[in-house]
Amino acid sequence: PEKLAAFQARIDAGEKIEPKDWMPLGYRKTLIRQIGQHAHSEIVGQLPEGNWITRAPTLERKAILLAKVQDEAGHGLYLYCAAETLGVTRDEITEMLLDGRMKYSSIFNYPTLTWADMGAVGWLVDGAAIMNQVPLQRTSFGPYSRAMIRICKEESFHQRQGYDIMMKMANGTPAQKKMAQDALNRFWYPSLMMFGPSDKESVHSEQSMAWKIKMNTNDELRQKFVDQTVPQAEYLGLTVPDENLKWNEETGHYDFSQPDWSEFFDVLKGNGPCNRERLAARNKAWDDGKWVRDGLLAHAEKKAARKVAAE
Amino acid sequence: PEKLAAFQARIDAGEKIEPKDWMPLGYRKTLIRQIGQHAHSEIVGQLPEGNWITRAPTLERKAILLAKVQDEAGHGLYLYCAAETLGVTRDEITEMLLDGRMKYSSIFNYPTLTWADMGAVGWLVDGAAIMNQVPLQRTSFGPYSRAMIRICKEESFHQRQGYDIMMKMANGTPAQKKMAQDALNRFWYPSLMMFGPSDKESVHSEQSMAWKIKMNTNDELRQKFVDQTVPQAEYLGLTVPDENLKWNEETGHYDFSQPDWSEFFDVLKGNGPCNRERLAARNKAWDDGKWVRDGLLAHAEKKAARKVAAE
Amino acid sequence: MTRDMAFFEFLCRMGDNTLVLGHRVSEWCGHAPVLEEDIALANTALDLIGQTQMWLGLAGEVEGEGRSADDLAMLRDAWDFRNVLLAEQPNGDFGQTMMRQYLFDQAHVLLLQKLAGSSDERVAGIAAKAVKEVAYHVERSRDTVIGLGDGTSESHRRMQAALDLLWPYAGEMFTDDEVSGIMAGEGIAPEPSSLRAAWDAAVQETMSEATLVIPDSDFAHAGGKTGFRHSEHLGHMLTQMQWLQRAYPGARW
Amino acid sequence: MTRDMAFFEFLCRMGDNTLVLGHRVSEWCGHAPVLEEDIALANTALDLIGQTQMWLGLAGEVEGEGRSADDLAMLRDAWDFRNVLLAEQPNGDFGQTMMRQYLFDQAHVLLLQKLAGSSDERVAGIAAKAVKEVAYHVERSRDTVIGLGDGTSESHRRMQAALDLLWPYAGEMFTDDEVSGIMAGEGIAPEPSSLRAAWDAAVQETMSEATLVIPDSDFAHAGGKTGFRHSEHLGHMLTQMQWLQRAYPGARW
Repeated sequence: PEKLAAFQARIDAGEKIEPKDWMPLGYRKTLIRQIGQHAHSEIVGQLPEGNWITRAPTLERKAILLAKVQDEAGHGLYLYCAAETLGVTRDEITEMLLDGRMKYSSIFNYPTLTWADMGAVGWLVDGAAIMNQVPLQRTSFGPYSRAMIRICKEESFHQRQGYDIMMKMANGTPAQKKMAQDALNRFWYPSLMMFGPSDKESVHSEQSMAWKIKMNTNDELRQKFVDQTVPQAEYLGLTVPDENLKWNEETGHYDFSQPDWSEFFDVLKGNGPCNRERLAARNKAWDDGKWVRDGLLAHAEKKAARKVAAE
Repeated sequence: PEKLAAFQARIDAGEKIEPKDWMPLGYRKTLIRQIGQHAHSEIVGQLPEGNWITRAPTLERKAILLAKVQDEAGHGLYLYCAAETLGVTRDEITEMLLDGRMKYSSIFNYPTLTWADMGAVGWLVDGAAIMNQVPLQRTSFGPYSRAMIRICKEESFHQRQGYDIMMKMANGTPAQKKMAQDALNRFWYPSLMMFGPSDKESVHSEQSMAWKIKMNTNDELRQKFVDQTVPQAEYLGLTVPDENLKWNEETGHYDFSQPDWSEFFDVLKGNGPCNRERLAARNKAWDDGKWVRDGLLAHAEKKAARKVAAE
Repeated sequence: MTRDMAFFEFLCRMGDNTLVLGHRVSEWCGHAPVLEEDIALANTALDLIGQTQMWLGLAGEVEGEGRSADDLAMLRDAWDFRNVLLAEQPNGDFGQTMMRQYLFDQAHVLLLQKLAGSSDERVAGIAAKAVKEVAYHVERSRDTVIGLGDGTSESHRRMQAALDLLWPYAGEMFTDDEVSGIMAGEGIAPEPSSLRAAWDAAVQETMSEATLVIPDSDFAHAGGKTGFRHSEHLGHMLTQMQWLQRAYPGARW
Repeated sequence: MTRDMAFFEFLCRMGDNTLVLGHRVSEWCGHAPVLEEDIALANTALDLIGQTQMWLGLAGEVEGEGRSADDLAMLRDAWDFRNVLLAEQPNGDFGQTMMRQYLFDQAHVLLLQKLAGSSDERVAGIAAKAVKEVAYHVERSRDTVIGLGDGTSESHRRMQAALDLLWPYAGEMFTDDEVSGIMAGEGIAPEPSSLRAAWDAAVQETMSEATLVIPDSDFAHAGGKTGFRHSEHLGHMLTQMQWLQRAYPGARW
């Protein structure tokens, strides 16, 4: 309890906790879960966008999309490294993803159906992700905080690229404009869900906030996202699919409809439109890749042995 | 030797040999090889056309192509049945196809690259096949002869459909006409190869002709095919890719260039453009289907056993 | 929504189901586990494509904007398709293909039996022709599901996996909405929900003969027949299906 | 054949190789055996697509009919593609992909080194930029081929199978023809056959380190770089690659 108090004092003083420092078991576990989920989200998040790489409309768009998906894999890598400093290996948490013990962001269980979805994912999904992640640059755990700083920089670049795609579509042919509107219709509510259920129903929130693992409440961030995104949609000439959406002079915020939380819990349970495909794709990659990992490892060992023998 | 003479006499008299009749071992073996190869050709022949079923340009064309490929599978079935009357099971000769002991027509080792190839395959490949097959309706082995009668009827229908596709293409847009010409360029020589090497180099021919398993020489049939096909190409407004092609008043036939026989032997050896893909596709179908065949067999046995138990 | 708009939607649902499922089945051509299956699958695909010509042909007629069945099949993008998600699911192994086929055929035959008595003569005519074909499809797919479910332990395992996988896609065939309400009101087509009990009974019987267990969940994916949210599979299918018409616009084939 | 026609053909060969191989590599996105490979493959694809923009951009310039790199990539049908057959071969397993990559990279780097001294400045400029990227590609693909060839017995078996499978597609990279003759005559590009010895030596060394045996046959498939006869795989690739441009002609993205 003394240690705990000292630990909390460090956090309150704005100090960073580093991997070799003492930390409470709950802090460590919560961080592993949170960083792991975030890493898995980057990895699974490659799939919905990867789905359009082979159909990108121009060479430049194809290159941009490839670079983006590559960045996401890179983010996964930083985050797995951050998680590893907490004493869990990449293979261990990967297996937890693959057998369903660990989650990834539910947004990636929605399909990408048109090219405009590449815009909507960048604009809305990355936009919501950034909203979640910017405060985490100030999180108490050093490696996580540093990873977030690096990631946020790239993410905001991705978001601008996504918005640029939407802009092209919204100002394009009638079919393109329809595609853009359709993408917004499909991704709006799932994006709102990315901030998690309302604070009243959210578990663990208080402790995580005290530990500066969580920096804002879900509802705060969601409101911020809506306030930021609605004018962007207007600028694009697109309609947010919410009849109740309107500016509230009194609060200085937009009033908006909550997403369908029963859908959210369905998706969490595994019943999202693509849960099965996403996990199947990652499991297949892992299983099919076993001989490669084994082969490269065996070669590295042979090489090391030969080197020792030669010395 | 007496039996042999009597057997030959029956053939010379135009009688049909039936499965239960005595026949020389060589006759049986040659027939199994020939019917088996023919059956395999129908089966493998589904693949190049099957390649375009999912890309057929209209619903009607898709239906026609499906029906055609279905007919080919049906022809395979008749022919396997005819082979079975000679004492070899379908599974046995299928395995000989799959491990390379038995061949199929080399023409199916060429790829189908545009929709016009669906026309060229029907017009040229089926055309050459019919040229080979029509005389075989009079072959000495009863089941084979009867199978050929049925098959020839359907094949000539397919050939007309193929020619109809070519006609549409040749009279279509410039791109379509170019496609048609390109298909003719690629399929002309491989079609000429379908009759086999020149008679001088062809093995077993004499005995097979005496047994009425082979009815005409390769060169006769090839000439007949050229004579029939060249005017059809002219009618389509397409150019046969042979600078030496010209009508010979004296012989009453077209003079034409021989195909590149070294290519023919390359393809026979397994080096055709698609040998590997075709055999791999059939092997995969067979291997992937094992559990299905086993499952259905097990069910049939259970059902039979239950029936016996109930009686 | 006007009657004609609903009628057009309904006809697209019919025709897109047969088009998309027919396409999937045709992917098997030359690759089936046994020759008789190759023939049977090609035959099923052929029937479904034939039915597509009729349904989408009538859809174009009802729409009245001069679109032919081919135009509707080849020139709409994914969002305009109205097939149920079940129809666009990938083939998987042969067991998955036959399970998808049976679940669909069983609903299809029940629907077509009702449609044969439609107040719209054209619908009744198409249904009367199609129901004969589909009665054969369901007989065959049912037999195969039973044979493989009650076959070896491996075939049983695979069929149970196929059923578990596809079950959440079955429910969409029986949901009612504004379109189906208008159709039912006009006597053109029954409410899908009205077919559920007969389907449940038939499927229950088949699965029990097949020694397979129907999953305990009634969760049902949606978004196909309204077009709101297809799966990613449909778009990939269209790149193939529509290639020539897209690459050579206006050409005649 | 005029010089410009040959030049255009040559540039299409360069750009179609990188386009088609880049497309194949990009198919791995999100599916590689290990995260570092996902990143490396995406990086290779990215480089190849970047090179495509330069080669096909110059091709359009040389052709002088106003076609952009995108027009050439997205609006030609299979027969107009000039990539070698090796580039369009399917990915297969990871070993097959890396073997294809190594056989290609090794020839690519030798060619680009020569092209950096091309008599055409624009060609020399593109090559100078690309050769740095490709030097890294070949280093990586070579290491992977060696690592997996000299890894476990399974990885060895798979790599030998990949080499046996792909070997007959290597020879096409070194055949001379009218186009290459004109290019060599103009000092724009070397005769492909002139690169063979260096390639053979490098490949021999790599395979021997990888404990793999080069097949004894010198049979070589042809028809890709002349466009006479591609494989069936290319057409399927184009249905995806060109889908949006075909479905929405004239739209800007």
